[in-house]
Amino acid sequence: MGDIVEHQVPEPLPEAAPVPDVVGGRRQYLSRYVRRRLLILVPLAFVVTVAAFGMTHAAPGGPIAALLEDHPTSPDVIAAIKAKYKLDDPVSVQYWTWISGVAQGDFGRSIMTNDSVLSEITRRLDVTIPLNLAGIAIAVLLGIPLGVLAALYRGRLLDRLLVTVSVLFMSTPAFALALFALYFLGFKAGWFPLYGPGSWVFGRVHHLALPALVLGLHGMGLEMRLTRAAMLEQFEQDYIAFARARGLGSVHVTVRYALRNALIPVVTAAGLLLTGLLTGSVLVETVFSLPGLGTLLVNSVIDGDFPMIQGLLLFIAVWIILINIAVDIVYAFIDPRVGFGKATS
Amino acid sequence: MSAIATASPRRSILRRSGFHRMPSFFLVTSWLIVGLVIFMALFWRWIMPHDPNEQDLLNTSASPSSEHWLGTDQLGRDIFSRIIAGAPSAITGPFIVALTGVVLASSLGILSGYMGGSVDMLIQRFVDFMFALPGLLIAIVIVGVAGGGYWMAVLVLSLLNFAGSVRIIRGASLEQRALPYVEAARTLGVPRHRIMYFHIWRNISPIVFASAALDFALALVALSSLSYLGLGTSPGVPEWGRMLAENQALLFTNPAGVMAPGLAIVLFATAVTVIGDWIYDRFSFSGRTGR
Amino acid sequence: MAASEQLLAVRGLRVAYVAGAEPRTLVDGVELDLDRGETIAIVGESGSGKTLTARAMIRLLPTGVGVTDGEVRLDGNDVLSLRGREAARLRGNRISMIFQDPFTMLNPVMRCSKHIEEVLRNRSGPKLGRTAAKDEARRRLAEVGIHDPAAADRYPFQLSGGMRQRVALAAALAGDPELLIADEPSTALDVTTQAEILELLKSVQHARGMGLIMITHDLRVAFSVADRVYVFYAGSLVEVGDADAIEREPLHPYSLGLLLSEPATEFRQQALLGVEGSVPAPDEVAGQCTFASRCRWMEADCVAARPSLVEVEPDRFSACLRIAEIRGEMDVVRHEVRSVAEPPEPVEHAVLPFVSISNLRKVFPDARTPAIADISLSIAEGEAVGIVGESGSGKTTLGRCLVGLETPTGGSITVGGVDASDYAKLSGEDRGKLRRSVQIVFQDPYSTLDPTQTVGAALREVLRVNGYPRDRADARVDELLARVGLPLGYVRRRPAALSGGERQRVAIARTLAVEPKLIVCDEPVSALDVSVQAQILNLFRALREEFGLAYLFITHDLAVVRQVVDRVYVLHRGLVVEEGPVDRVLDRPEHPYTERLIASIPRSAA
Amino acid sequence: AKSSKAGAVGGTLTWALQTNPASLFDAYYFSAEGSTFFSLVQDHILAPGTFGQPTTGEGSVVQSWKATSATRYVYTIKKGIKFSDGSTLTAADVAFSMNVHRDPKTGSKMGDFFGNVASIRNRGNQVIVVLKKPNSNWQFTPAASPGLVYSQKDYKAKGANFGTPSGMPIGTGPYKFSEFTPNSRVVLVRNPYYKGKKYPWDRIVFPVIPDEQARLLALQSGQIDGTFAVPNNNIGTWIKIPNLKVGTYVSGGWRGFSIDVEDGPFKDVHVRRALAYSLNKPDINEALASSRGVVLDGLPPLLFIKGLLPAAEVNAALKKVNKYPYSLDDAKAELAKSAYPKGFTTTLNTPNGCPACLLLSQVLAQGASKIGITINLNPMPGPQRFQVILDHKPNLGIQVLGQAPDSPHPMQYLDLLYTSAHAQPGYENSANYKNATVDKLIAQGLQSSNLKVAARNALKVMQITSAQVPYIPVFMFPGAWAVKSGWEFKSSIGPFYYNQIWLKDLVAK
Ligand SMILES: Nc1ncnc2c1ncn2[C@@H]1O[C@H](COP(=O)(O)OP(=O)(O)OP(=O)(O)O)[C@@H](O)[C@H]1O
Ligand SMILES: Nc1ncnc2c1ncn2[C@@H]1O[C@H](COP(=O)(O)OP(=O)(O)OP(=O)(O)O)[C@@H](O)[C@H]1O
Ligand SMILES: [Mg+2]
Ligand SMILES: [Mg+2]
Repeated sequence: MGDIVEHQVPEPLPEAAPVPDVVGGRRQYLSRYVRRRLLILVPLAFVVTVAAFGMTHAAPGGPIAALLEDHPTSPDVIAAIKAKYKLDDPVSVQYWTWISGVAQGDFGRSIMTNDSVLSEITRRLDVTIPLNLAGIAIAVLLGIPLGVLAALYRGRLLDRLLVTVSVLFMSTPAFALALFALYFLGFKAGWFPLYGPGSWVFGRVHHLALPALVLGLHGMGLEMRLTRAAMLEQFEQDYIAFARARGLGSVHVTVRYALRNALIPVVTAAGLLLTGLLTGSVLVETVFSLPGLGTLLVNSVIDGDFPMIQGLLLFIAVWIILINIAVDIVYAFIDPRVGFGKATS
Repeated sequence: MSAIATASPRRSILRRSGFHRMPSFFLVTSWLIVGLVIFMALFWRWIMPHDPNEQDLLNTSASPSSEHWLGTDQLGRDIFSRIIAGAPSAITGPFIVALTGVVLASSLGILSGYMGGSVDMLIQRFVDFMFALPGLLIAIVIVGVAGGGYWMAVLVLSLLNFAGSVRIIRGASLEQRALPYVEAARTLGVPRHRIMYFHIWRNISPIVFASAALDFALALVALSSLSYLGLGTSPGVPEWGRMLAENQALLFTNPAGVMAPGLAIVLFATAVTVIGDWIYDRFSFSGRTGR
Repeated sequence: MAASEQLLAVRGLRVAYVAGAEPRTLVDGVELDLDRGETIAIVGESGSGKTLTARAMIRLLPTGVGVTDGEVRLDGNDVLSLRGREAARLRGNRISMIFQDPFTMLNPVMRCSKHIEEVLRNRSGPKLGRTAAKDEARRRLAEVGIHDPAAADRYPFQLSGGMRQRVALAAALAGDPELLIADEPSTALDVTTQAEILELLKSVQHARGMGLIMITHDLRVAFSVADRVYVFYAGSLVEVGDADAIEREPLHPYSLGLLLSEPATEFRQQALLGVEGSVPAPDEVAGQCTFASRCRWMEADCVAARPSLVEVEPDRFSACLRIAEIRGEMDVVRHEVRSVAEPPEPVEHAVLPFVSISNLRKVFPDARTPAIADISLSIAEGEAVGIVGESGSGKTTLGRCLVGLETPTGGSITVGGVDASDYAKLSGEDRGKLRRSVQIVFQDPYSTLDPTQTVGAALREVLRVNGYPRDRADARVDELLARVGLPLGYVRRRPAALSGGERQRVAIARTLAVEPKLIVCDEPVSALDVSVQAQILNLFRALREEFGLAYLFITHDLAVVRQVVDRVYVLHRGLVVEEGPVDRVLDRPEHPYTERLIASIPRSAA
Repeated sequence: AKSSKAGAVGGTLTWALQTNPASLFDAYYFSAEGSTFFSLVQDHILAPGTFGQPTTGEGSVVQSWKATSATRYVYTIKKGIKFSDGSTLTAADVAFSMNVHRDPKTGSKMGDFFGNVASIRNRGNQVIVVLKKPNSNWQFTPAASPGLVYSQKDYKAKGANFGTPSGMPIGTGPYKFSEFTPNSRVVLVRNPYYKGKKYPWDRIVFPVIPDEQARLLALQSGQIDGTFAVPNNNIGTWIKIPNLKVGTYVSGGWRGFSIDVEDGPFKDVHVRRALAYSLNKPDINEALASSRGVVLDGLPPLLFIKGLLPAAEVNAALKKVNKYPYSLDDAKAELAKSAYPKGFTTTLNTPNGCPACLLLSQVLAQGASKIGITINLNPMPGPQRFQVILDHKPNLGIQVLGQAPDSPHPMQYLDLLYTSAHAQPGYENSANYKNATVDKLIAQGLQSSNLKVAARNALKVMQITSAQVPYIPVFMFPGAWAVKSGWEFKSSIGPFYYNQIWLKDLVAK
């Protein structure tokens, strides 16, 4: 082994312009990039809030009717409520009051619950965040291996089966999947509790397991399809063949070469998935009676609780953008080429 | 010369090739499902056994029988007929969403990919922005707050759900733009709009259609989700999503009545997606990966 | 290691595509022998089955492709019957392979040295520790001439093509194989780097006493590297023999054609001899001589049965039935064609050249160095000007600036009195005028046409947008097709139904449709088979004669440039380092860079 | 979480809610469902009996009360009642508990209960309420939802957070709040200072389970012990399901339609009658409520009258009420008499989130379609639909209504729906019905301290309006409860159970 016979080696010509080392350039690139993406937040917040404001105020109904909930009323009562929530001010004034509050971290108070919007939102994060994270974890942990498997068995029965199953999960409305799981796994099998978020760590894990599974399966389809497509693309690559030609084992080639490179698009998709799951969790939370952001949003929408709707929309938009930024940063870590003219988007 | 074939490679070839010769069960089934739904959408008036709106208040939540193949719902209406009568709305809304998606996403995506520069920047930022707005979520908010039901939902989904397609189409257009045939067209004086919306469009159209098929399926699912929250079609309209939501109450008395609309949605959406994939594989001129 | 011991024997190898509805034969009846320490070359045009043959030997056929017959023995052991894991053990340790494209061969997200370390750690025997593997990897990199320790820690995208090919070679050799298959290892590289890599391969092979199979489409490369040459055509072997013997006298009409199509480096040929037609699919020519359809000596016998390889002379095999009869004729043809043409007459320069470029500069955004630093040149009407230089020297950029596909950063371009420095700023009329006087033909024939458009539609579109009367368009399309030597029936064909050469002809017809005065030809033949390349070069010559066209002919192939142009500019890092009549520059280079370019043209070892 | 132990006496009772409690302060969360747990934490000023009659028994903080004049009520507070923090209840707390709803700064949803109140003051251990004008409905108010008694000190201390998870109110009832997780659950534990009867459960959990199926499955599997949230459009199904016990009770609430008598085709009384004939009320009662409801020919439901008048008198009066038994022929005949013999097209706004309203609307639309009237259903968010009613625009036309009683006064629905003064924005006379005689009868009924007068007048109003058909009451929907099998509710549960300590009627085994 390793006995290299001395021989005359033709030296390479000097490199025209060696590409500099990774560290400085990339870091600079990333921070510039993140800053640029963060800048979107300002116009985004403006547009989202103005749109939300315009919509909630232009819409008939609104909080008054919701507040009264069909109970007997009179103009006096209505006037009192309007005064309390300053609903008689011109919309622009209301907006200004609200947005300057937001700038100071005060998102106002919910009309329905009289509680601070911010505390309502933060209170629900300990359901929605674990739910979404668990959902994405399941989607990724199931989707990627299954996608790899499908790609390895390309064109064969297993592949078509897996692809069809993934499409099935994508095509099943989240709420239907949730009801299905609730009925069969929760009720018939009795493995999971049927409602609520549970308390303490174990209870929460137990209660969130089924909804997270539903979310995960719903998202798995996308992740699996993408992984499969990316893996197939990888399998065509020269470097895969070259790795095999060097005698590297098929597991090594599949994991360290194909999967490693396939991860680049797959991670981007995971970011998308988080956005998608947020929507999915609205429905799943409703079915599983979970006090998360989703049920909060649905309730506020039904009640016309617009301080809450505005706060939530702003929160969600910011959340999604931050996720996208985070994904792009992860992306930069798994793709060493980022920052050298290979654009991310 | 000796030509002794060794056994093992042959076996592996057979194993490998076996499936390719088999007609794709899933694809054929998908075409059948889509064909069936289109058939139902066109001829529902003539093929349904009952008036889908005819109520029988004394025979509600009935189990399947020879009279009512899928039983009846809470107002005693024939679920089988309602499934058939639901076909048009299962196609119309998603079709509009997918079509608007195709039109908007390909105009913007190709423009962005081909023109580059500040136009690209602008469209990209716009798409980033749209991405921060999850379509279904916004639809829930808008339809919930402003009302408007099904058509508002269709409108919102149409306008919000194409951002993903723009990115895909932009990427594909970027690839095409760098190809010599596009550059040749430029130097030969072919007008820009023709390069973009004739040459590039035709070459990326499998991608467009595949993503439109996916949009269609996702819109179907999204609209049914809205119906579940009571934000879709008008009550009583035989629409699968709404039926699924309404018929939930039949879970114990007529489970078939709950499953049927759910299955209709799932199978139709799946079939459309499978066909979209097939279009992509079959007609893609260059082998790129889909989403 | 005994030098004469047989290492590899391939017998009756048959490879087919079996995934489709009907199996397609891709390689048919290949026989190969390789001794330890020997170098053989497999030569053939694109699609002739070289790669598949090699991949069958190393058990790496693509999905859907399988060996249907034959055997491969390494050291007497059957390779084809090995199971997955055993086959993997064979690879890397006993046989290894490197591929054509250094830009795609390395894992883009893995540091260079890692490619070597993982093979080192994967070998059977005592496991190497992490640091030991690292040190060993350094030594292996040094073996292939990379001494800079920093390079080992770079990612592939941070290295040049040549460096990457070296890293790949080191990785392929990390398992100390007895046999290395090099699949066109230099084709994607610059001429200068190409020579380096070939040199390196030779020396490594020699030092290790390893068997080497060199796959190439370039006879010159084969002759320069190999002891023995195997000539492939349409999936089967047509000739086998010692390299120098074949170079001296090929014993198959196809080998002859291949040799003759190769433009001469030393002189300008009277006419380039291509082989008419294009390569058929193996199944089309089953049961007959594969070359029969393109062979001028074809007779009924040739298509009656597949002729087998016959030993014509000691150690010389040919699959030509009639070789004994036609040997003399072939000899005549060989000498006839190689006659030297007159040096081109210098083109009269008018007071104002047709194109004049002065102090052109182009810096791409975010680029560290300018693609074009400072280039001035002029082209007279009807003059063919060549641009040569290694990859990245700015050739393409120059051509693209001229046709307005790039906007220069500085300097000026004047075409026929119109300032063409920035097409975007031109009036519609001027732009139209420029479009009709300057056109471009691209390198890649496979994407130069819109795949969705028929040939007729593509040509008609060009005519229409340039205001050609609609009613005469069809006639004009026929005229154009005839001019570039395509049958009229091709109007309804789509690009997918055309061969590479045919596509390039359509692309040329398309430029002719606007009756340009100058065509920028950006490596128009480098993606084509040699036999077809000659046809296209002849077409260029003929068109110039007929229409008085001027060319800006971009190529990295000095042999090609000599055949087509009058004057040549040598580019190096965005600068013109030498300029002059083509024969003068190539025969008596003045600049050291030009000298090096010329020196790196492959020459037979003899 | 410890659902396995649920229901064991001395353990935890798990009782599902359907809607998320917006707040634990009833000024911001005014609903029957909320009252089911408010009433276990806070005593009412007066305790309602089964049919809402005010009493001073368990659940009341009042020793005695009397009306010293038609407009002046005096309540004497019981001694020694303690809040769950140990502080003693005072008359000031009681006065405060009512005044807080009157304070515009509170923005209470229950402000309307106090519209006729001139002042509420406390003196010694007495609270004195002075009305602006006589109104016999007032007597029920301290026993209704706004009668919950809060601690003034507690309210001041918790400030803006009163009612939120960080400001759970205290009360004098048998239990106190121990946890409030919005959208998730409310948890009660025993009030250590409560002196009254002890109920078997140490802890009561109210999980919020909005999804009907989830609630049903949870009940079937024993993860919850019971619920009042049996969807009233689906009682029939629940009754048929094994492993649980479903019972119904008289709710006093009604469902039906209002028809704007000033709007387009609906101005024509024949059109309104035709619509009334086209509705098959008994079948609706069967389909939606397994016939557990009571078909209505007029408002109010007779429940609020029967106890006050002799049966013979009621029956005699009812003979003069126009009834519209289901008959498509009669419906067509009526329509033929109208200006629209061929029918017309109109829109009916249906509030999303009210499945019963949706079903009822579909039945109306289907019946109407058979006589040539096309009714397009226009789904709307519930609040938006309610706003249409409050604003009396843009398209009042037919509206689907459903109301539950706040008091047993015979006039309460009639005042809300028939008074001319209420046929304007801000009020709920969505039929825009105006009739001077009716106005007079209603006013008289409300002002007289004798409820018999109110009952008689109500019957008269029923007779007059039945010919005019401004409203089509369909049925008095049943209330329902569901408990796990083996459990039971005593029959005494009635329309105002939620304002009582309903635990006393729950029989657990
Ligand atoms: N994966 C595959 N599936 C089907 N056909 C294939 C596949 N790979 C190669 N072929 C076909 O096999 C024939 C021989 O291919 P091969 O790659 O061996 O040619 P080659 O001589 O190496 O050509 P080149 O010089 O272009 O590399 C070609 O006609 C090609 O189209
Ligand atoms: N669109 C572009 N953007 C950025 N850099 C470019 C672009 N096109 C070319 N370059 C750079 O400009 C330099 C000159 O490139 P050019 O393509 O002109 O070289 P070339 O001589 O044609 O090389 P080759 O022989 O490889 O075709 C190279 O360093 C290349 O990387
Ligand atoms: Mg090859
Ligand atoms: Mg180039």
